[in-house]
Amino acid sequence: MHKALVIDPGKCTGCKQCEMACSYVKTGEFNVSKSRIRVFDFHTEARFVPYTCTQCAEAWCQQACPVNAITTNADGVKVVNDNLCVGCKVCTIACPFGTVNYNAETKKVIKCDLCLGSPACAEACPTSAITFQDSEQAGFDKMKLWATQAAHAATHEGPNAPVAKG
Amino acid sequence: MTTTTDTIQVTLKLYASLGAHLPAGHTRNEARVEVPEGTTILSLLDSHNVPREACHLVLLNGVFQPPGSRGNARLKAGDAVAVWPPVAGG
Amino acid sequence: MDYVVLGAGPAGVTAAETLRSIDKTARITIINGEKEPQPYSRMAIPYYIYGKIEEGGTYLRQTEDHYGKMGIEYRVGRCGGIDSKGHKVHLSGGESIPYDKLLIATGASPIIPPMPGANLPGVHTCWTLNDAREILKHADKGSPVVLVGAGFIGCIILEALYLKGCKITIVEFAPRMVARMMDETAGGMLGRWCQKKGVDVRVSTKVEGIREGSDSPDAKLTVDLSDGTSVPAALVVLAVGVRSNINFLVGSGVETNVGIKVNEYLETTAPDIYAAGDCCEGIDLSTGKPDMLAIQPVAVEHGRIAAQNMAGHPTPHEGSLNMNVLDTMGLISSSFGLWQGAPLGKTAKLIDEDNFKYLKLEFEGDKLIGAQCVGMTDHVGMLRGLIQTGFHLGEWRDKLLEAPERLREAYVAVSQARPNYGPVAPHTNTPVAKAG
Amino acid sequence: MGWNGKILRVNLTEGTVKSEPLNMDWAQKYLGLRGLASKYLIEEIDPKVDALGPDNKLIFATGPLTGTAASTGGRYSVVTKGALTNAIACSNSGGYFGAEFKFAGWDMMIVEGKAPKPVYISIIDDKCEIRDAADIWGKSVWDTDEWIKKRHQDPMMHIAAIGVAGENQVLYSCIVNDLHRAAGRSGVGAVMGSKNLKAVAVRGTGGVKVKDGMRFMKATREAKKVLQENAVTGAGLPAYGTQVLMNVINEAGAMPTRNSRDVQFENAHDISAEAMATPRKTDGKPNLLTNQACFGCTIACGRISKIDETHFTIQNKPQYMHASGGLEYEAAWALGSNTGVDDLEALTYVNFICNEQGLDPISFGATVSAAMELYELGLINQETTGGIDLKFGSAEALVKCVELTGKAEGFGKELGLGSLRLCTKYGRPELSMSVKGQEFPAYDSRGIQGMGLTYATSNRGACHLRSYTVSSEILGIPEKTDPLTTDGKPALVKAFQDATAAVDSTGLCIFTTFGWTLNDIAPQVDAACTGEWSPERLLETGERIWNMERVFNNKAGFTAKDDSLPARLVSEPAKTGPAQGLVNGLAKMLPEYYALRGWTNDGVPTNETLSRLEL
Repeated sequence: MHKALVIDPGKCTGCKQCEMACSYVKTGEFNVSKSRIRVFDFHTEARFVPYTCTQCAEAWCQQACPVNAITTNADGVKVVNDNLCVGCKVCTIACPFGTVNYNAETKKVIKCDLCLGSPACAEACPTSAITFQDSEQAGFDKMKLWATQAAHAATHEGPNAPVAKG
Repeated sequence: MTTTTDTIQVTLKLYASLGAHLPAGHTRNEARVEVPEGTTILSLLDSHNVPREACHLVLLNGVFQPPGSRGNARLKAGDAVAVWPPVAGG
Repeated sequence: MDYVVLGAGPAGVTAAETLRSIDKTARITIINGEKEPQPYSRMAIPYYIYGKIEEGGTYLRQTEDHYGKMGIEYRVGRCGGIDSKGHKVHLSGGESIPYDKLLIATGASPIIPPMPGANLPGVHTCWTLNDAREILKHADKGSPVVLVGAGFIGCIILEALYLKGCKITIVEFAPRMVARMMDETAGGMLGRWCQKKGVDVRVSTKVEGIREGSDSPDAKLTVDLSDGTSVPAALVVLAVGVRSNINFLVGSGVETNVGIKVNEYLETTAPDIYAAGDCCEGIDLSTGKPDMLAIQPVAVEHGRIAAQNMAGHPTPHEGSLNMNVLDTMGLISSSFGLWQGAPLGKTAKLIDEDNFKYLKLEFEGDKLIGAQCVGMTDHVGMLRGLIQTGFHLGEWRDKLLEAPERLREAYVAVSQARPNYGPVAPHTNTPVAKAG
Repeated sequence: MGWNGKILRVNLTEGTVKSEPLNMDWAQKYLGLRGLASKYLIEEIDPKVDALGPDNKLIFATGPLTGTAASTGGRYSVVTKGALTNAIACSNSGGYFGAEFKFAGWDMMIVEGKAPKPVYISIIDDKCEIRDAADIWGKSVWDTDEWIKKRHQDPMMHIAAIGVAGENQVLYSCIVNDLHRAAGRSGVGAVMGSKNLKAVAVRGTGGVKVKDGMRFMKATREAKKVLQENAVTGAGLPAYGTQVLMNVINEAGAMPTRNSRDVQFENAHDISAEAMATPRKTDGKPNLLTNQACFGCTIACGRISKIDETHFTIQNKPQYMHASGGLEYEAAWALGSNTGVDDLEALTYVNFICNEQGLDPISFGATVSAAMELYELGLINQETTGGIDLKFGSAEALVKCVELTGKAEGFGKELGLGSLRLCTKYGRPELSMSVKGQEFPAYDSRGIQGMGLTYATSNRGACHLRSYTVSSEILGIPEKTDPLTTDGKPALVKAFQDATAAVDSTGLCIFTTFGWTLNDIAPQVDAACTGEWSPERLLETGERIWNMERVFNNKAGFTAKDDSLPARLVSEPAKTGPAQGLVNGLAKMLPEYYALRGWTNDGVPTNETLSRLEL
């Protein structure tokens, strides 16, 4: 089973160590604006939510790429191949999670690649709000449960609602 | 021949995460407890299953008791023992 | 089982691959109407023009002998017609190919506006790799180029011509740039941006004709405009729109409208014939109505779904989201869904003319139904996520009306609302999840 | 490396903004934040300058480790001549503002002059502008934060602002960033207000580089592990915050209560960390919701609280019915024990208002406490207070006071002067529990002797954060000393003062020192910064900074006489607890301290000392 980032916002303190670690690994300097993971701060609710790519099994970004620049590696990670990416940005609008971003400096897109096996964000997280574990473990079950709830949350009325048929 | 041991009342105060070891009927983080005369701080804490390694700051009537003396000094009636795990502030 | 796929764009290639992934033994043939060694992507052409990539970089699949390894027969040939009763495809060379199931994914072609001089040498559309090769012959540094049409495709080419160092005049009949993708504010911003970059933008202007000869030494053509001026051109690029490639279907039993008519399983009116991509009218998620959405992600989506249906896995298509992203010489814009808004819906707007930033959100009730965005790229896919899933934004709708820039927070707030756990974003059906 | 090498100079009188290279020689001698900014201040202003006049300067400074992956590496300091103290003032704050400032590409901003009308400064990467603040002058810190983010259409901006207290030049007003983190002490907010500067808003998208990235990551990783495995920084502080001290200090008999008349507060427990975590009777929810980290902090001691919606303080005030910065120990003590108020929800509300209006809760609480004693003594009455029944223990009175003070309305105007000026006005200056005009914090120096010397010699007026000997005397970190004796305290205070000055100048939080020593900090500084940085060099840097601050204060007119404690602490023995019968032994400690410092008997650094420290 592939390993996945399991994020528990309930444990996040908003320290941004994950953003620092990510940006350092990816750019060689500390620059949270270049981080592939972002912590959202809902201060009036006392809640912090780290947010990054979920490495979808059937990735929207990958399918939308016109030149096959996003590939799946042996660990199931969706990786942008810089030598192939032309910078057309179609993946950035195709990813409904908003986790593929365009880097104007390199003119390529960037996304989380789980640091190809040992995610720096999980290692840097002091509270285990971000862990890297077998996706079959507890976290993943909760994710599925949530997905089911979310399906109910999206009402099935109106032209925009996804309709489950067939 | 049976000997009856006289008991005395002391106050046990367990703070922060040690609060979980307070006996039933405590108010705030304090409990009045009956202990046999001659009880030491260590034996008092042991009798309430307070893990020794967690007892970082131990005050007897407000005065710090270094680990070495906790098993020696005998409690007197009315004494207050207050204990914290490692904590700090500022 | 014999599957034949007509057309080797993203829809055709995706369909062929999907068929193979479901049916390991079937014969699969994919036929490219263009004489190219490999299926390629039109999206990549601008990058080829300005030299960011080689021709090979435009190929849809980058691994060597991709089709051979997948057992997909790739061939080149123009389709002359379809015998739907006889289950045969006629190629223009006279050859006939039998099929059990056929996918029409013949795409679209650029419209050549009826104007004098449209067929002169040096006047090109910019649609195929071959067009690109022709354009490269003329688009030298400093060459005057007239770009006719400032729609989505026109703007993509604009970027390439600009980076090549051409001296560009852009002529658009509509009163603003990208009129079918964005509103006046956004179009105006793009126009100003282009002017700032030294591009001569003429909106509400028509090309009256193109003639040979020019006063300018570096131009061989002259473009006469409706504003009474004439512009010299070494190259004229026509980008006024595209239409579906469906002419060859006359009499085939495959009914067409603007594009091929399909049902929710992407079946045409003829038995065992399916259609996908730019040549057909799939359902627009936002309206629930058939429409031709000529964009890459839709082509891919169609290709997968059509293939699943062809292979015996009934998979309804609930609709595709219309969306576009555009890089106009460094100014990036995007639009999603019903960006024009709904009659009774509310609108949130962020306008920063000085910094070329614009964000407009269209709501119906507390759901996002459309959006436009200029000068902002971070997490922009969240717009799609919100529209696609139809999440109820609740109180966040009002917060967004006040401060649309809080979009990302809103997205995370509603998509990660509960339980307080897990990296789960909105529930979205990937094409595969739609199966069965 | 570590430093960006760039400072911003903003002249509000002229309306000009300039970029200057950072003086790297100074950076090598004074690091950043407190040390480096003090150096600039001292070089640029006359020590006798009017703190609230246009010739005073206000410096926002980060350090070489600000905006790096070092744990707690998000600090910034505000350095100026203090409005409350007229001494050198350095107020240090966490949150996210400091790191964002660094990401914008700057190390420091020097604000000069006075704007002709209210303005705020926006810094968006290398673009800095002085902008009109007419629409936010008069608004709270929270409303200002919201307004600026909306104005710039950027929710990711970080803002440091003054509230109405700073505008009204309340002498202990502070600068609040990220809604509830504050450069709290010495009246830096009043200085900002005197310049007509409402806020500084920053957005930075650049990166911070360090000297040796690999080594730095290794050093910070190891240091973070130390914090994580340390029981105090890894478990105690995140779970209970600084507020865990409420019961500790009370039990140890060192809790200044009712303006230091008592050393124990009978209801301390009701306003303690334990109480904050206990479900309320009214709604079944605890006051404390969660803990929050400042930028980069792997400790996360910050408290996030929500007030009971039925509580009298927030009836019909929905704007306070959400989570925000909760009570830290100093605030809980100043607003609670020190005034005798034991209503946790009321204290939380008052703390919210302090954040919103930009008041230092320590000095505010202590000033109310002094006023309560004046009231009890009959020196002021309801006529003076505008009808407030200013009794010790009255939550209502405390709440009314806070609502008036920032706005400088009614009796609030007098409270805004601070306890020393207030008590002097009513003829009893000795009732002000302050040193150099600044109210002392939550440790009674009769029960913790070292803190007496700490307060008396602190360069910014009474303060616990200049040498937190409580750590040793009560908590046993790094080693236990006896709080009731003066023996060895001068050396302890000096060591803490020097180490703290160094840590305060790196960009790290002093709370790391519950787990770290300079041996943990030096490798991080060394890997990040140009130059070679050993623990010894850090300590020497700290000593240099301390002496430099002292020299400034001496030039500003302070003498050995100002290294003193209020009479109560040195003449009225503690009534209860372990320190019963004791007064503070400052007189014994001070000469020894001067000698250890290499100062004359008058508290003046000798030439020899100055040259040893290259001053």
